[in-house]
Amino acid sequence: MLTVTGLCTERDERALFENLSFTVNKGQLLQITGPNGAGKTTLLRTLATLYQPEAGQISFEGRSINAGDPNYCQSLLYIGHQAGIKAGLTVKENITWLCALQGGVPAAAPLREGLRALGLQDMQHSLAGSLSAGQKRKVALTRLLLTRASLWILDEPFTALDKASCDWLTQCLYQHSGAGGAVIFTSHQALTLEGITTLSLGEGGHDE
Amino acid sequence: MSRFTLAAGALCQRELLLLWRHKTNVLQPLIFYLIVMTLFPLALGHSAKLLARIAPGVAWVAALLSMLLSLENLFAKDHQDGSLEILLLSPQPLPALVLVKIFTHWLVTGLPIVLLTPLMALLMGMPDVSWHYLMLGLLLGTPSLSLVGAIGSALTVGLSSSGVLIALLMLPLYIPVLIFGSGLVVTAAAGLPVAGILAILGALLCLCIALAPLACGFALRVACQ
Amino acid sequence: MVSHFEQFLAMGGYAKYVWSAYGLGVIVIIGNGIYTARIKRDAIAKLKRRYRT
Amino acid sequence: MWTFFYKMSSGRSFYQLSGRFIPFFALASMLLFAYGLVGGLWLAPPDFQQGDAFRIIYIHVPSAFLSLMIFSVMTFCAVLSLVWRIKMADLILQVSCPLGAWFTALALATGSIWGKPMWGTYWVWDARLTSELILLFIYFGVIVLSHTIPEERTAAKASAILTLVGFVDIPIIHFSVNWWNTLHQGDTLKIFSKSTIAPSMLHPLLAMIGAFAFFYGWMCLSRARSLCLLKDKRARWVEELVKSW
Repeated sequence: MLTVTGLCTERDERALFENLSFTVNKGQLLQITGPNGAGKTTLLRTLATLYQPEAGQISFEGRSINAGDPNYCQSLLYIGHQAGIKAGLTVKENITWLCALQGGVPAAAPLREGLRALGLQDMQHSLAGSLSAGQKRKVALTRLLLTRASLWILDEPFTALDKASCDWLTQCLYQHSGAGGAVIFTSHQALTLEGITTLSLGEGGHDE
Repeated sequence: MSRFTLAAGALCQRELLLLWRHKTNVLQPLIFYLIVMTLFPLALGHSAKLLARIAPGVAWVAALLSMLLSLENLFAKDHQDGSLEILLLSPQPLPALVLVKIFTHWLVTGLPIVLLTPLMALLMGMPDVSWHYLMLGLLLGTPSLSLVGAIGSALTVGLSSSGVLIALLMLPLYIPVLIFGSGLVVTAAAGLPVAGILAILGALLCLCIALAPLACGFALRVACQ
Repeated sequence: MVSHFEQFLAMGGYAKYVWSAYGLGVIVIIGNGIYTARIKRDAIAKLKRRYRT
Repeated sequence: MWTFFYKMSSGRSFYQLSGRFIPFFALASMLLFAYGLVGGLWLAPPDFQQGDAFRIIYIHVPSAFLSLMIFSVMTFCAVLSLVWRIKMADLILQVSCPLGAWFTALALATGSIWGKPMWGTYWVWDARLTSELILLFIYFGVIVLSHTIPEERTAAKASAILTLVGFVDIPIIHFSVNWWNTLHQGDTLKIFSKSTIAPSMLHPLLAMIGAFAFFYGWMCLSRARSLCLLKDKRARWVEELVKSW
């Protein structure tokens, strides 16, 4: 689904990784591991075409992509460190504009079901600014339920989540990869996930 | 409804909702405009002839400065809470979404200034024929000010205090609009035909509409690196 | 008999303007030349320090 | 031609390439300076209308020409950097921006000094002087922007975008300032219009323009060379070079 060849990126005068090449195919769960500052977030942002690499080629389903490629963005869902939630809007408004920008506006039923799955249904009309970091993260994660994107790129999705939400998220990842999608994510917690491949970005960023 | 109008509508609604919830941010530029317009007669004395002569220039400079005030956090807030990345990663063309954002910004800051012109004409004692032209000039000119200012705001999105910096960066681009805007009223007052100047203001507006969102899109992609 | 040199310096009465303009020109040209040399010297010093230690 | 730009993109080849151009630029600019100054100050007869004050033209016109030429070079580098992502183009843009600002300031200063004997005042809102002043603001904008953005790569790209926007703006400013000048037609006497100039006055002027241009090339390339070394200080070719000094 996604092939990366010869990727090398510099971050303030330091070469993060030198010609890193790997492929992500359908149904794969790829976890990027490595010490802090090894360039995990930069790699994810490069894959999401937010960060321009010094050299290298990223191709999605055979076609090489560059920033703002419409059909690549169509099938990509990126959730970064910040949840992308506007503090001035309510939870429901936030989700509607997030999904509208990404693709179709969610119908009322899946939206309500998604919120209930994450235990946010009673906070639907409260301002996002009044939510805790974990709740904001969950509001961002509801997009996972409502999107049709096949490739998910999640940056530290498990941070600030309670136990129940972590299980829900793992369940969600498995369900998505089972349905033929791919997930690339980073996480610091010791995960007990089986069937995932890892890419370590220690020194040299070689593919395990 | 096509995907794009859906996304554009949602973005426009989101912007207006946010501005509606923080009304003070909206009122600040207008109050600044009113203050400047009342200060000048107090500073220069109330002789009608003098005031009428300087009114168009003062109105334009005050409009330009008050729009600058609200430009600073046009993109900065989105950059802080991460929604700028979602804008970049949307399948819809980025310049079009940026144009929607700039349009809502103009609706909230530029349009009120245009609607305030009759009041300003009263304050500054402008003869009634010339304030029609001032209003028309502002209607054509303030969107270009908004579009050009958005480029400055996009270039300085990552920086903390970028108010004055935007003014410095975009000053050369404001000058043609300022010249033709205030020139319009002067030629109208002198009774000369004004069709040419209106055409030039319109041409500047079309140029800004065509190029400014492109430059903004580029600058935002660069700022998010 | 005003020697040819004084007459040249007088610049037909506009000496003040012509020579101040040329003075500014010299300042800009020589100033930038010196600044370039300084950039080069600093760069070489910094690199030497980096690779000599 | 295309290989030339590709070679420019790697630090090492840029360093060697510019090393060959610099001596030629330096020699050419010094020779042309000598000829231009001698020609301009001694050989050219005084102007029948302005007397010897017209000799300021030999500093004013070349620096005004250079301020526009440097901005075109910067725009060309901006396109190279944004479209083809040639790293050295960012360097040349960053380096030639202060030079352009210096020459614009020089053009403004000599222009106003020239105005004193003609009109008795140092500053006159003449169309060309005003456009030169606004061009100086564009230069300041690019310099300030490239120095305020902390991250070096973003700063380079942002100033490239601002240069392109500025480039689009220059003709518009020229047109609108001329129109504005005729609108408020004051007592400005057209002193800058190029009256038919005698060949003996013209040759030193062309020589001075060439001298200024080569001087800019010399300064720009040698500064870019030093910064290029600093930029690639981790590269091996820089290490060998430093060891060989």
